[in-house]
Amino acid sequence: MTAPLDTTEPVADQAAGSGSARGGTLRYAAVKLGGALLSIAMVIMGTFFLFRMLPGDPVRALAQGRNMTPDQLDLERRRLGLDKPLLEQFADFVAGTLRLDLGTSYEYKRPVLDLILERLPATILLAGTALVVAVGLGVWQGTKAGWRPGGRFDRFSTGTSLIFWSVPTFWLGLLLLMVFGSGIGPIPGIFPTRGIESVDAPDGFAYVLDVAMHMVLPVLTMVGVVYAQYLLVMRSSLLDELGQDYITTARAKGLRDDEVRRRHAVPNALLPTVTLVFMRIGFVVGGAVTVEAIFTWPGLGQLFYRAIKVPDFTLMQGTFMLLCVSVILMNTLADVVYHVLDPRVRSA
Amino acid sequence: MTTMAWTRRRMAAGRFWNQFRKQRAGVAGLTLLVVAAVLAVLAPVFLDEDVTSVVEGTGQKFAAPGVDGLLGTDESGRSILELIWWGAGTSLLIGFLAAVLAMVIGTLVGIVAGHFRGWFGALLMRLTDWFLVLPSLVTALVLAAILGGSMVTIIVAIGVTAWPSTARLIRAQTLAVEARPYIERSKALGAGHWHIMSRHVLPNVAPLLLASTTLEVASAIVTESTLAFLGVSSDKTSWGTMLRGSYDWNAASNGAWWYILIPGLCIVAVVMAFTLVGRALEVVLNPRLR
Amino acid sequence: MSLLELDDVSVTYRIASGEVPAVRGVSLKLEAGSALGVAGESGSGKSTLAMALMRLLPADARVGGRILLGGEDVLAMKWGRLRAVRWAEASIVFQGAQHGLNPVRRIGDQIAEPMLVHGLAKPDVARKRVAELLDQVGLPAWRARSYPHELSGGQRQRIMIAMALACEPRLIIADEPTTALDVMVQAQVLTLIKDLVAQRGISLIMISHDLSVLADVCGRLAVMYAGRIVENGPSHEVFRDARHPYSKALAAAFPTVGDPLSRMAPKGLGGDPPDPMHLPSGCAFHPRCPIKADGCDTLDVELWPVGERRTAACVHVRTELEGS
Amino acid sequence: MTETQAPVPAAQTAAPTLLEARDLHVEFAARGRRARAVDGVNLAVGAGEIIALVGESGCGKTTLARTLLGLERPTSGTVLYGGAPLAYGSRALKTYRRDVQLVLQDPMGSLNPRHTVYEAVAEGPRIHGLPDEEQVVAEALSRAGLRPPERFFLRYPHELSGGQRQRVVIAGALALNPKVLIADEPVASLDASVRGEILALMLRLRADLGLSALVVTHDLGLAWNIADRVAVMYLGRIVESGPVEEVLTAPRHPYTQALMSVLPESPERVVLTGEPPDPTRIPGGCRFHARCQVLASGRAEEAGVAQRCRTEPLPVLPSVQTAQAACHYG
Amino acid sequence: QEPAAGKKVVRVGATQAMDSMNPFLGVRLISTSIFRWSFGFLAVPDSKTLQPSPDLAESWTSSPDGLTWTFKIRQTKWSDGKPVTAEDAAWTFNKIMTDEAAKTANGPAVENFESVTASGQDLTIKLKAPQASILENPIPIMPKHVWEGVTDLAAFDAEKYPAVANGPFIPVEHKKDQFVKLKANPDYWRGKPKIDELQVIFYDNPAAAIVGLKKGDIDLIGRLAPADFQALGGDPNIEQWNKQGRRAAYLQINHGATTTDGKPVGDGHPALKDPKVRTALHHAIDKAKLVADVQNGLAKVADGSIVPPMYTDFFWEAAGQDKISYDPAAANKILDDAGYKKGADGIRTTPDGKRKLEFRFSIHTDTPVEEKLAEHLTGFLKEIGITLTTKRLDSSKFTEETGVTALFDIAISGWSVNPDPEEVFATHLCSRRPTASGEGGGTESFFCDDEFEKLYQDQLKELDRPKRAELIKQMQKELYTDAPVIALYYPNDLEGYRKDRITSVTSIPEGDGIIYGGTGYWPFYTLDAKASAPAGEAGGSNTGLIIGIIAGVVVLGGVGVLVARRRKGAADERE
Ligand SMILES: Nc1ncnc2c1ncn2[C@@H]1O[C@H](COP(=O)(O)OP(=O)(O)OP(=O)(O)O)[C@@H](O)[C@H]1O
Ligand SMILES: Nc1ncnc2c1ncn2[C@@H]1O[C@H](COP(=O)(O)OP(=O)(O)OP(=O)(O)O)[C@@H](O)[C@H]1O
Ligand SMILES: [Mg+2]
Ligand SMILES: [Mg+2]
Repeated sequence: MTAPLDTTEPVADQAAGSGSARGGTLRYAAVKLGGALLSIAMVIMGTFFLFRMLPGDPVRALAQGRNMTPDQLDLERRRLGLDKPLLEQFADFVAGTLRLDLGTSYEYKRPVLDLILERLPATILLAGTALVVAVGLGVWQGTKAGWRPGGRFDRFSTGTSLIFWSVPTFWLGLLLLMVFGSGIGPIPGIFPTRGIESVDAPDGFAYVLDVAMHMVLPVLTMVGVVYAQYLLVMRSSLLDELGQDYITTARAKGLRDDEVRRRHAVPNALLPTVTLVFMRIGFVVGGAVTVEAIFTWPGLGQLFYRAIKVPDFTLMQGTFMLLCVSVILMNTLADVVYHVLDPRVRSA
Repeated sequence: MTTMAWTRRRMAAGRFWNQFRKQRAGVAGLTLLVVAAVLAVLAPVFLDEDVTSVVEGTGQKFAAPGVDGLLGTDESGRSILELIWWGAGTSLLIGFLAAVLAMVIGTLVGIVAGHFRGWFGALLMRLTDWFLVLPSLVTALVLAAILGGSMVTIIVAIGVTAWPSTARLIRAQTLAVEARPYIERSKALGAGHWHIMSRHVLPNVAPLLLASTTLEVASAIVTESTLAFLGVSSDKTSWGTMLRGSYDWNAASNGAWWYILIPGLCIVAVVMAFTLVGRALEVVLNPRLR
Repeated sequence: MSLLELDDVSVTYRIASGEVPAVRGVSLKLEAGSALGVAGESGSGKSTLAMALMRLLPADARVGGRILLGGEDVLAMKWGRLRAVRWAEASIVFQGAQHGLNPVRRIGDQIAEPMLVHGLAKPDVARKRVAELLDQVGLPAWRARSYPHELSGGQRQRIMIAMALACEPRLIIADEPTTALDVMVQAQVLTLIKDLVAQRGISLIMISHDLSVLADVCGRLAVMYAGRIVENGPSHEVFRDARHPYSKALAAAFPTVGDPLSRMAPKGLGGDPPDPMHLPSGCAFHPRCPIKADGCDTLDVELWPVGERRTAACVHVRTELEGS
Repeated sequence: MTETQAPVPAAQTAAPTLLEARDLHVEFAARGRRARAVDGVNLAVGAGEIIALVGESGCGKTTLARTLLGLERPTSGTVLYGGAPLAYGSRALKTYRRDVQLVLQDPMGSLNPRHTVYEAVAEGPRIHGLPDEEQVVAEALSRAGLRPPERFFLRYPHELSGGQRQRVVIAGALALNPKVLIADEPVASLDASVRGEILALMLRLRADLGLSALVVTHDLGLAWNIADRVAVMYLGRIVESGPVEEVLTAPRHPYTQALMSVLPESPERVVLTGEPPDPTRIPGGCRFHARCQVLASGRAEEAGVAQRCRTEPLPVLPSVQTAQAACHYG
Repeated sequence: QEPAAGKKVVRVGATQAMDSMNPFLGVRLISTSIFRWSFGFLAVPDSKTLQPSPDLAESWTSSPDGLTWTFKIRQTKWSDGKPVTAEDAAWTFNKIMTDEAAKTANGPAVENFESVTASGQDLTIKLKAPQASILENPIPIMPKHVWEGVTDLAAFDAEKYPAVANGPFIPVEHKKDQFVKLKANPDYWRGKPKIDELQVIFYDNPAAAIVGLKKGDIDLIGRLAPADFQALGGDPNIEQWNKQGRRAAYLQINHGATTTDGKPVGDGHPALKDPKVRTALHHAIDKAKLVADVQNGLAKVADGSIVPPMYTDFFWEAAGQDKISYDPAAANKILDDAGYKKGADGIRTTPDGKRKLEFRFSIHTDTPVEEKLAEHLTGFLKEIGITLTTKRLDSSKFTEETGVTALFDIAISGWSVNPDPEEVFATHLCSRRPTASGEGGGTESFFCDDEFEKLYQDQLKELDRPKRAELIKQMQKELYTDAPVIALYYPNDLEGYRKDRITSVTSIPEGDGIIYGGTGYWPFYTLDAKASAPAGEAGGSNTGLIIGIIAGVVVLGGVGVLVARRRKGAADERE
């Protein structure tokens, strides 16, 4: 060979390269977390002022139409710190929030945080299951649809998902409840219509089955509404990937079609879908509010729904804040996960 | 010269239409939309507000289709058909106005944030990101609950929670457009900010905007009905408030399936139509998806 | 028997607005161990031809004629056989190396993949072979762990070449391996390809629109215009003394620095490239031809021999032929 | 790194200097580092002169061109137009940009796909509020060789061939009646066959309108084809410059020699080691020394300059017409 | 899913969830009901007459001036075995009198207490002023020994099970937002209830609750909306319980709101100050249509005032000349005569021509019945040339605007009346109007009428029940004719239960009374039900079977899909 190519590649560079990639992720995560904290700060601030814009006197809201003496009102007002100047109230609010003291619910007369923590597991169970099922279904169908765009399966699955996508969540929930909960015609109403478990819930495995039965309808409702977007994203990102030259390279290498799909197209197409899963957590949360209200699911959504009905403003405020914060954190996680998964972004 | 330009524009529109026509689903959606919109606009010609009046309601309560009016009646004996027809305007209007509101805010913020790359753009983007992560239904619910239920509030609540995704999209597009060499060329010709934003960026994002607005209308209509279900609705009869009524008056247990199914199916159909049109537009306007 | 023989190969894309005849009746021969350059304007069908050789065209393309690789018709092969032939017997380096590599998989895995797929090596052997291949294209072995985006364009192009060599095929097709590369890097890659051909006896089809580059690497040159070969012959002869006016124009586009003739006198070819859906009648080149004769717009040109082992598709050639 | 500037001999320009870069530096922040994209450049474009700026990818050619247009602000140094330093106020820039125009590499990208040819060409006159827009546009188009212009008015870029698009871009620049044209790789993305046409157009414009031009390219053949003078750039600095005939027939700088050697007609190819240079890490001494084939082959050692090559920085070349190179060896 | 075999379990559906298990805090109907089932009160309404009868207080005496009451507390036991003494009652009342947090649920009930003392089983309550309704005291008596250790009552959730109680049922489990389980108290002083277990199951979604009742997930559900009630029709296993209710629905009219010092407040429409306009309004309302449309006929048209007919003692109805019946023509005539002329648009203006008769109608957000009412009223008033626009307010805002700031013209109102109607009359006293500083006193009408005040004071002192009833009827007449409120109808008590499970139930009052949500524990104490079937026959195994089948289908389907995909694998090639 006449030209020695690259034989003197600096080894130090390699170390620096991989080192900086790892450090890069950490730094990236730190930056993102910083951004998230800023967003959370904005949520806290926004919440405070949003709920201060409320019509009416919060104390009277607390009284809820019951008769209270002026003394009682005064006392409540002092207890809630509403007699202080706005700025001081804000400072108290921030300090309280940072101490995780979200105030006391008007309705339940208990710390909002306790109420939230009690109901968090149920929501995580419901939304988590729904998310997993929806993602699984969406990705599977999206992959099949995108692999043969315009084919029978594509038209069928895209069409179906779009129909579900257009259905208001509550409507779907109510229909499911009517059809599979109470039973119509030959369809027996085998599924429970409310709650997370039976009153006389058995123990052990039977308990798990009992909860599973209770989850069927709410999960179906949530899945029906959200899976379309995973399908569509998976489909289009697969289409994108299929247009890439590396797919042709893979085929030129003599890979079978299913190998091309499994080893190249799908993993790459999954990346944007994965991000979307986290990004759209907010959507799932919105769905949870409706679904939990319909199926009396003892979760955060139900709590929030009830808070709105009452209206119980501290509870609304606390739940709203928590929902926002969790969505923000999920988004941050999405950014970081994407960063870890995709080597391109990792070192950019 | 100008007539020529018009001819050209018409031809371009024709080309666009020819491409759109090939999207069968999109055409189906568009047909449905046109029919729905025409019916909604014509509603006041054939009906008047009295169809929503419970005092005038003459029919039997929860009459099955065929007995009293074509599609049955509701809990006050009002004709579902007439209510649907009358309420179409409200539903479409809320969906449309909310989407337009979202689009206007989103476009403004998106273009400005994409154009001014400095701290100002960064700040705007932070704000957008912040709004973007807020769970929109929850936020809309809180907003509507705080502002009180009227048509304007509902529109504002939906619009204000829906703009960030548009802003994101538009900003990304703006950045892409601004990275194109013709922007550099324009600058080299002496163009200022306004010129670049209005003559280059806006026209280039416009098609995308059209598609995304269409999709936005769809989701706004769904959101309106969901808000109505969760208890915040405008004071006008819309499909969402009808569904709410069917829920409140337990149409299901009373066997009045028409009261639940018909408004729901109308929503699904119109939303689906918007979605199909939006997707078709996307495909036509964004060849990458073809 | 030649390694590769194309017999009246044509490719037509069917698109919404009609049919695009991208390749129209190309016949070629490639002897084992030799290098063929294919030149031509953008859109003249070079890449299409290359892809057709390995049946990699999209479903909407129709291929006609015969493509014999080692005597076997590629177009008639069963899927299993085709997969076995791909890469093991003929590999391809695509136009635009940036996208030819999977962006989220490590280079080493991608180079090893064809060996594993064709069952030519066990994973550990393959890993060793990857190091060898990287060395051959002048990259250190640790690069196997890099991701494509961590490499420069030139390095990626070399990775593609290493990959093409992985299964030791008899034929390598290189589609514009140097376009979009910087002058200096281009030189590196060309040197590499030249050495490989010279030292290993691998047959090469190299595609480019730069005649000078092809003349440097390949023994023979085929010039395409509007889906047809318009001139074919030993590369230096074609480059120095092109017989078809289009080849001439291509050759002249790259001036010889230091040649006073081309100083302050850029030479170009006027007119627009042909639209493959509405090809001009007769000789497709006639609207741009500086030496257009009567009848060029009706006469169907074909490749006429010009001297030894050379052909060109121009009436003037035929006239000369008839004259002599 | 302290660099001394060589005493600038009075520029013996044949034509008066129109546009000049004086000790220009442009830096970018790139991944936490500073990239010195342009690192001390003196260059003068005389009236009616065509200068080719050549160099490999990433050496700072485009940055220099953009800085000359005021699209990028220099970190230090000045751009002078007609002897006066360039002002960066938006109004001043606007006036300046009537006189100095830019033509970009990728004609498809430089045209807004939603604007017709007419709108594309009329954009400049509109921004500057020129009268008789239609006439100006028609004239510019026909000067750029798109005749009859009316036939092209209402076409969209995608309906044109690459060569025609580049002509439209050039027409857009011409519509403002500029004095200087800066062309950044004007033919790189064009088919070999149309390349000559565009280059011929540039020569014709110089002849007809007396236009000066700075043509950025990595193609030495292009310089030979149309330029009066050539400046070879390496890693943000001009390392050799002078009349085309002198520089390209007898290159003095090893880098220029290497560039020349990769031309197909050159007997022996010098392939430089290493990857393209990185403007965030400019080596000390002669900035080319790490890749210098003269140093690598030991000839510099023989000449006894090897040590200087590695440690002693070279002065920035002045903007003169005569041939000059920045090399310890030559 | 099914309760253990052989036990009598009754499951009650509720469309509310517990706000708090702490009786000092919980105010929702469901909460107070559960407290009524688990704790003793001084007295309970008799199941037949609704007159106070002994509960935890075996007997009582009052001093002649009516200011000192002595109760003898029954000798019985808390569920943890400790004896119940007057100390418990005294502690409970004193706690509420002294601790602000303890006032949350029942503060007003002790407002009139001067002091409460105990000695042995004797409880002495001294009042500030005579109060006939003291025997209706709504405060459950709590076990002192359990509760005195609680320092911060406001933050105490009382979620300790089994709870220490002494009522017929003892709470043994509470899953938040899901259910409350109560076991029969074997040591209850009246004797153990007939059923073994009472479960309260919460539903957010009334439709789901109806489905639940039809499916047999629950056995009884009360407080049904008319539509939900009607949905139960036709099911042979379900008894539809449709009886007179304890509620009155009425309109509150801003007839010139004032504060306690007599200064006008708010922005009520001036025309409403005119009693003629109010009467005209009354004439214009077709109450029968409201009953038919809004309540689906399941209510009684109100020709009286705020006491529903269920309370036969106190109920008053207008008759003869006094009776204002639906007569739009009469209404129009009254208005025409009074000079409220119709404009070109058909809308009347005040006699001075300054203002149109355009009234606002304030209702609560998200209440379908009120929404429907509003729609009707708008239609009715249109007939007499009055425009009505609906204004929706959340409950806190509503209370503020209709009870303090008086920013309303007409507002919806309603009240669930206790066997002793004193409190509902108190809401129309002068003293209940807001103070000058804008603090609310809980008025339901801004009413302030000397005659009414006098009658009220008289009935307070009148311990003779028939005489007191007469006074109370007069007060109703006062309200009827002056029309600061216009009663619309008395909604029926609508409930449903499964006949196949619940074998007997006694309502309160017996016969045509209320089951769920009535005062006192009678219905649930007397409830009898079928024992649940032995295990294995129904429920559990059934569910198991279904799950098994589903699982089988899913697995089979999965395998099928896999096989199909494998098969297709080979064909999955393409150009
Ligand atoms: N998938 C396709 N569908 C339809 N037409 C196509 C397709 N691919 C290529 N073509 C058309 O076929 C003709 C030949 O294209 P091809 O890519 O082979 O040209 P090329 O000579 O490789 O050009 P270049 O030098 O630009 O790479 C062109 O007119 C092109 O537009
Ligand atoms: N905006 C910028 N921010 C950071 N770095 C930049 C920027 N623009 C250019 N650079 C860097 O400056 C150096 C010179 O870039 P420039 O585009 O001027 O090179 P060039 O000679 O035009 O190269 P090419 O031939 O590839 O166009 C490169 O290393 C580039 O990465
Ligand atoms: Mg090609
Ligand atoms: Mg450049």
